[in-house]
Amino acid sequence: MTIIVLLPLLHFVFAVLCLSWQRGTRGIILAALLIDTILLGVLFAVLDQAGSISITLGGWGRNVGIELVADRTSLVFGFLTLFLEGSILLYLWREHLQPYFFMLLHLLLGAVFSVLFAQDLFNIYVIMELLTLVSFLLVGYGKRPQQIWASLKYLFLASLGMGIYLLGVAVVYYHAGTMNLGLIATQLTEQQDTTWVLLASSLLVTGIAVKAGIFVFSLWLPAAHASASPAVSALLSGLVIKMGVVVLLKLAAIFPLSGSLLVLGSLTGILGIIYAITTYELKYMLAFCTLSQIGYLLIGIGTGSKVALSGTLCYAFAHGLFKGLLFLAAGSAIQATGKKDIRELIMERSNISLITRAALLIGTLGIIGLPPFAGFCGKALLNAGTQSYVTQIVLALLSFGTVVSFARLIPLFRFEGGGYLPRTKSLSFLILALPIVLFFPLTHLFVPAWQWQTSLNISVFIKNLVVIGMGILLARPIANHFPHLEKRFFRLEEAAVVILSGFFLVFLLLLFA
Amino acid sequence: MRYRRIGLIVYATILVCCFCGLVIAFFSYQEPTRELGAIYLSRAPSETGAANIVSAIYLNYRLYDTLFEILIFSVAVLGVRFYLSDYREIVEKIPESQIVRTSADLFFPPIFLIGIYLTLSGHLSPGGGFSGGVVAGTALLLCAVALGANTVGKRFHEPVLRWLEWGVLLVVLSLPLLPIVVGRLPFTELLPPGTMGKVISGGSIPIYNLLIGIKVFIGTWVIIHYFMRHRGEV
Amino acid sequence: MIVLLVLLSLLPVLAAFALSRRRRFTAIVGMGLFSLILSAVYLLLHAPDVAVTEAAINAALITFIYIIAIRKTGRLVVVSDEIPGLLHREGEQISGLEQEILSGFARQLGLELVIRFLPVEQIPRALQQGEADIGAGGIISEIDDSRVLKTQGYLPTALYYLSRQTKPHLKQEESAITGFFSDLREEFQAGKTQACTLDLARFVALSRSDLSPYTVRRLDGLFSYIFLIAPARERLHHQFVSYLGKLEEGGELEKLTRRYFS
Amino acid sequence: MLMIAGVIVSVILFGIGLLGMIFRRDLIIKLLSLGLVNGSVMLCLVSLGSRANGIAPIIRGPENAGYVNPLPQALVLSAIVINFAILALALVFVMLLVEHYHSTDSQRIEHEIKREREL
Repeated sequence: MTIIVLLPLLHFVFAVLCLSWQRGTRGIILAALLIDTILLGVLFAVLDQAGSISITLGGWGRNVGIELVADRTSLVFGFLTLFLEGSILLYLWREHLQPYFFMLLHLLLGAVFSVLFAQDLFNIYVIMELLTLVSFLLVGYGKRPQQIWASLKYLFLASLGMGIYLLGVAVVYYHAGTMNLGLIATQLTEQQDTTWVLLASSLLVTGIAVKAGIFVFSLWLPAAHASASPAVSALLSGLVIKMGVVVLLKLAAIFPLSGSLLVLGSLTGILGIIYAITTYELKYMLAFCTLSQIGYLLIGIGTGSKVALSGTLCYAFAHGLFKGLLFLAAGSAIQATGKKDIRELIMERSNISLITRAALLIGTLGIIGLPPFAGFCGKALLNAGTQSYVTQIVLALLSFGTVVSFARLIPLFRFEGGGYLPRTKSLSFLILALPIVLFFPLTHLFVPAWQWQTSLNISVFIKNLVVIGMGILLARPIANHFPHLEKRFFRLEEAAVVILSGFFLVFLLLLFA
Repeated sequence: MRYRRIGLIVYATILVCCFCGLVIAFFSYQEPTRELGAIYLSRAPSETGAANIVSAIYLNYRLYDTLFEILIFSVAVLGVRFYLSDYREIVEKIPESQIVRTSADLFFPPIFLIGIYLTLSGHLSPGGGFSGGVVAGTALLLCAVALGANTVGKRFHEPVLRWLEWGVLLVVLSLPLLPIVVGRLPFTELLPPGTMGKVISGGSIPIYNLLIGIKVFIGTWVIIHYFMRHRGEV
Repeated sequence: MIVLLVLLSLLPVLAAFALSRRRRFTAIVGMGLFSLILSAVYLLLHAPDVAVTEAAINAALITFIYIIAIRKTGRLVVVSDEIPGLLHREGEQISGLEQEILSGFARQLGLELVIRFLPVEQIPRALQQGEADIGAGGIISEIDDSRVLKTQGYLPTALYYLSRQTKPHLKQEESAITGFFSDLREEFQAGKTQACTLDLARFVALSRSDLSPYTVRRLDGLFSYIFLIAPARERLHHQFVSYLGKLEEGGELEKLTRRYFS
Repeated sequence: MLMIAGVIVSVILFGIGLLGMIFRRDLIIKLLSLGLVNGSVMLCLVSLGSRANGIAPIIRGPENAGYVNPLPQALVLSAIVINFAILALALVFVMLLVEHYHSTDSQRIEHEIKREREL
């Protein structure tokens, strides 16, 4: 049971070591990777038998101490963290970065691991603030003015969000008398008058949504993820954003959020994909795509059936892998050519290494959900988990939009030319590409077999293939005739106003649900 | 353009007012449940031995939160150092008036002592590592204003300061893991609580207070020093 | 109890006051005071630990680093457009009539002169925000902006209206001078500009290029060049006005003018 | 009564901070407003734990009544330090921005960045 304390704390210790023992940075990286693998392996073995384990720190009771809980969700995200960590550290192996950077990286990983096990509302607040600050510093690491502004905007909005979240914690503590999620759930069943849940849950959801990459709330995301360095973008998009989703998962388990999460999910999915279709800057396109893919996860959480929750986990895992791969590959493609625009990248494709383009191709196949790649598994489960037709139509629309926005990359994949790529980077692509290709066998570790039997049938295959085919056919006409979209909301003041409006949206959704 | 701006102003004002009204209206102002607070108040003196219950919660029951908080503080210090280190430096002007120097000489010892007192008596009376460290740092701030930040900075050996800072952080992070060596769960209290109200009591709370105090004192000094040396023109 | 309620009701007033100040310094000190009162409130709410921490961190430390970060040590910040003759770059150096006047003034006050270039229409805004102390660069006395302080005219000038059409007619809104002069000159050379109003210095600088497609009309009225002063710097305004007056009386202004506009 | 006053005042402060964040274009004042937003939530937490005629939660004698709730105070201690870290780091970033754009006006910076991206 000490594992769930060790995983985060050892990373913090490594972080400090990175800074004080500068020559041994690489040794520390390898040691951290090794220890993570071992600990996660042990955790997997333990959870396989026990289902979930919990520990209350200091040996105090659940009410006075801080409880940590590990279950299937934390395991899945833990393995995602491991894959991304390995890949990113290899990607950065040859780059000359200061020990400061690696310290931040380890702090980020430690914070991520502690979110997975957190079970206390205030504890979540503190961890999320650490996560905010570390990713803020990582985005601004290059000290370019655009990065600085993007990260400052991120800090402003994220800590406004956390302020709203803390207000929600205050409301919960005042009415339920505790901050432990499990105890709140028992309080909710005992109390008669639970009107306060409306206010509390809308405050909590608004606060977390700012960090979770939901369209109305996280308007800082495109600039921050697009202007950061490739490795940082991969981490932020693949991992940090998911932590907000993990917290939403935990909240949805006790508060009645399903209806509002469904609406928010459809909203962020569709708006995100519309912006992705009209954006030609590769990294911006990927960032908008992240916003839309969060929609899948929210719809899965909102549906709430067992199959849909498995689908959410599956898709979150898959999205972390392929979005990480796409950002890393896009970063090295942009580095090789010096161009950011998709159209210009296609013109200069002969300068981009073949391996980079292959990685982009695998990431694209993953994200559009071609069977048997990673995206398909998650989509199939989500599809089987939802009963309502509206949700299924929304899901199909999302897939279609994703295909349309990624179809523009197709000319990039022609087999010709090719520049140089360091071997460590190819290896780092491989670490992420391999699980994307072999995703289906991998999912058997955490998705029970009966769920696959209910969700995999011939119609899902056909549906997916039809959507992909239509998307590729219609990509050009749609992209050419799309109207110009308003970009003003992405400015600081407007984004803050939009967050407030989002709060009312959530409130009204909860009120009428 | 102008109408858009006015529209935004009106819309945002209405939103903020509605937000405040909603929060105020939906609070049900019944007598709150004080159960948890009462539990802490009755259990903490015997279990932790600290007279200051806030300290007992902060450094014992909810120590895990505090670790994150210390990390956040360290990240802030680190960030200030990293991002300001190649920011343009300014030539310092040291005030020539004797009054400033005399008052710095006069006030430095008592404020510094207050800081130390707050740090060490955190388990008995209000205070603790964070406030004590910052108060002691503020005493140095007075000196820095009177004598110039670089003059004061020369008295500290920078590498030693850095090692101390990170060494202390390392100790604070690994102390909760120490019980594993003895074969118990992490974060378990190993020291006896002692008699409540005595100087040596409260288990490991005074140790944490001292370590945090040192860490925060150094951190505060680094922040002050860097801000004074690379003064902005915002 | 009553003390507590009074302090509590004081908090929003103080916060609103502090955050609505135009000067950053006042806002920061106001928020420092706010934190001090807040820590008193904490003390009265029986939270001494929180009170001590709040006073040490928010009232003292944050206020201090913010004040340090905004402190301008002995700088006179001028925002200006780049106008040949009045204020322009020559390699690394900045020279011109206004530069001479301003550097003399800065020397008198013992300040370091810092010049930044901004388009004309943004100058009042920069002054109002407290980002700069003085606005310069061929500003006409006709400027209609009540948000900033003005000096007296130091040099008479004239306004010219240039138009591609044969019969120039003047609309009120076309009389404003906007943008960077360098941009304007490029547009003129590319032949993009249809019509615009220019003051004497700009007109002289432009007349080196080909103005033949334009008809030129001199506008009626007496105009002169002035400086703008930030609204928060009333004392500086007073000093600058008297400095200009002294220059004019001593005949130095005339000497300077002759050096640049013979 | 005390608690209600505290909650209402803190929510009003929250609103003032929000307005400051939205309407003041100066980044420094935006930061101060952000500090106010976070600070107001802390006031809310502390006043939730308060009670009339309470005693500070520092045990002096054997009697065990009338102490105010210590838990919110312990939470607020963490929150204050977090707030400090955010404000200090954001200030450093604002200084870096000013070094480049010579302005703390958020809209002007946004405008400049848009122009840079289009180039």
